[in-house]
Amino acid sequence: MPETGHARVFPFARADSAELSENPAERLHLAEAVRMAEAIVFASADPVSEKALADRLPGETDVPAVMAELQATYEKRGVNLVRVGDSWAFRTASDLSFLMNREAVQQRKLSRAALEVLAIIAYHQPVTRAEMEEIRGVETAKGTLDVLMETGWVKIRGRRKAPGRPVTYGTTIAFLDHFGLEEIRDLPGIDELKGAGLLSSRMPSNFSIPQPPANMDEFAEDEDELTDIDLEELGLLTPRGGDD
Amino acid sequence: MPETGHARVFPFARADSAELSENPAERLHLAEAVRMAEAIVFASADPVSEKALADRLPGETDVPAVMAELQATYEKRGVNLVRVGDSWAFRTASDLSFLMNREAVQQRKLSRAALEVLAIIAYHQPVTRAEMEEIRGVETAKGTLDVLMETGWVKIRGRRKAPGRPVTYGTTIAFLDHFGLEEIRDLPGIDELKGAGLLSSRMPSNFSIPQPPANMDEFAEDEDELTDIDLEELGLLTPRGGDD
Amino acid sequence: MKASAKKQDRSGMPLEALWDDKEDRTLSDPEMLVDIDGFEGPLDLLLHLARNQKVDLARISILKLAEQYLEFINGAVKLRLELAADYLVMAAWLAFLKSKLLIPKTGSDDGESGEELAELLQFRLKRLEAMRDAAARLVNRNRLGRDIFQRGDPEAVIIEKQNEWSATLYDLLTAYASQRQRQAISRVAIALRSVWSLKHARQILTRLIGDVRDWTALDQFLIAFIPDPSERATAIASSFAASLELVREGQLEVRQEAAFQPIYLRTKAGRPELEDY
Repeated sequence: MPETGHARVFPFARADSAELSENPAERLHLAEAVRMAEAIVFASADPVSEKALADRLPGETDVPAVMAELQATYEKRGVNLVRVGDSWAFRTASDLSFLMNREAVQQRKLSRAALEVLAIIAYHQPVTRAEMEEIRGVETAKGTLDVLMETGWVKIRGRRKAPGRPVTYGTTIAFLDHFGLEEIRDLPGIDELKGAGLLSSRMPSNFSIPQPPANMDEFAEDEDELTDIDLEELGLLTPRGGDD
Repeated sequence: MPETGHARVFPFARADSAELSENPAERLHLAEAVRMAEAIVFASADPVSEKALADRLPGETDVPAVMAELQATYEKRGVNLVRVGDSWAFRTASDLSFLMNREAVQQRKLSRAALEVLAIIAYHQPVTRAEMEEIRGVETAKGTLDVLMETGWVKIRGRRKAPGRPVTYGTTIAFLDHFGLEEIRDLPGIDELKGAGLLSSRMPSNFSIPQPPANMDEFAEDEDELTDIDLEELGLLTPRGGDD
Repeated sequence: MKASAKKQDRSGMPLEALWDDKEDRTLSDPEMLVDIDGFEGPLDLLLHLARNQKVDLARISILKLAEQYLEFINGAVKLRLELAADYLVMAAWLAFLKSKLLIPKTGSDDGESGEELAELLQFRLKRLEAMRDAAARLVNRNRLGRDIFQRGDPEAVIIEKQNEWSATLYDLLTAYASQRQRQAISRVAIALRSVWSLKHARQILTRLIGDVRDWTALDQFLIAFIPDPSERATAIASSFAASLELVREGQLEVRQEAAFQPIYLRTKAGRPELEDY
């Protein structure tokens, strides 16, 4: 509709503006007050009372008139100004609430312990549970490893060629994706951790940080690939059953 | 503005909408997409990427056109739609900052060194720690880079393809958002600094101090005497012209 | 740096106030002579001195600046203040630069001319000043949470990534570094005080000035600034050994005109251009 001057796809227009002043100065003042009220309600964590608005808007502002104007302005928009008791708040238009529900997955934070174990797996992979314990000085709870497996950032890689054939853990492609790393070797080394201030510059001289392997998927010399029987035992493969 | 039928205190009007479709069905579709985008971005405190918007808007939506329309619509309001990298966010209008001070949250105070490092990372990214130290002429103290990473403004970007493969640092979307920048190219004065060669790691060959030579008429090594043709080109000599 | 005649707690000051807190100090202020706590290293101190010349950085006299800096350091040394190695290395380099500026260039192959070195220093100062100004402009912008505000009552978290677990690389690295450090602490040995070696001095100098080709002449100045004379002989020996190591790695070139003549060392030219990904 390029024919009118106000051509917009989605007009904010109010039908009735009869009550508005014809005095240009007053109109300008009202327009500024509307902008201010809009910003205040937008930025507030809670609905804003008319009294609170009156306190912050210029002295002689007619708060109810300002809010009525603002409410009418937002009436047909994707967001509406709604009255909650004697207070005001912006809310998604009710017919669009489906947009909000779609992915209302609450993001959860990894626990400190889980982050520590994840970091050890990343730097020391392939690494067994006993080795994690040795590095951390505390036992790793089963639940912690379960959570890490659930994130999809950690996987069981294989088995260590050692008594008891303990399972080895490593990181996945999803891990690289999530943390914005191109390859596992991009994890900062000892000097860089020191330089970034994350590690004390006065660590003992025998302190070292392993250099993660260039290729995450290559098996270490003392590491075995998982067999189908392993996968079954670990519950990573459904039993084939019978003679199939 | 009040002379048309769209009399509103505070017109949202866009002057130009020439590019919009004349097809009523298409217009309706665009109007709905604008409402949806408005609701999605408004609902989020953090910037929403165009990709996330595209995922939520109807299949054939032209997201950039929708956002341009919405941005123009909000241009003069108390709340503006701003672009942050490849994302969009509603933010209170900057001219209303005087009104909003009481909402101000206690900002983390950064040391002078941390601010300097932040500026170096922003203007020189991707930049290694050694390069930052070369620019400042001091070692980076503990509590400088880690504090910056903790603010979420600075991140590890990757590694330099150079001996030692040092880690490189850069800024984040949160940095752009915090300082009200659409993109890194909008950093204040970045073009002038680049032009002056002050963003290069080494002294550019054309960087020189206008040090008056001992003998003003002596030519520098990288300087040639002007020829008559040069003088002509510079308009310092009238053209000799043809066979005169 | 122990030279704290007046210690200020700057952490309590507003950000912006940090940018002009040195403007009120001048060279005539006796406190200035002993208080180098407020400076972020020698380049910062030089920049401050340069500003006191009250002219555009492009027009400062580097010679005068070098003299002022040396005067400052000598004052501190006289007061038996323990100066960080960085300040002494810069002093040595400026003494070297001063001699180059005063004595005309002799051979064609004895490193950069005094003018070239002065230009290099000027470039460094200008670049540092530019970054400082940029930081000031940055903090004075309208900032989110101070001047500009986001939605106070967001209705939904728009999750971009499918993963419901959130963690940043910073979280990960912090977790790793702090636990390794915690575990290592039981075995911590107190780090030895690093010997003031020429190699160390050159590292500092590279940070301050960049690669300088003319090491040999410079080393004499560096040695002069080693605070403890008893350390000088070992410093020379260990530095020569370290230099040979660098030659072996292809980072340095070595040249001697004849037996017992000075040994010239310089950074090998033509290092590859850097590239990122």
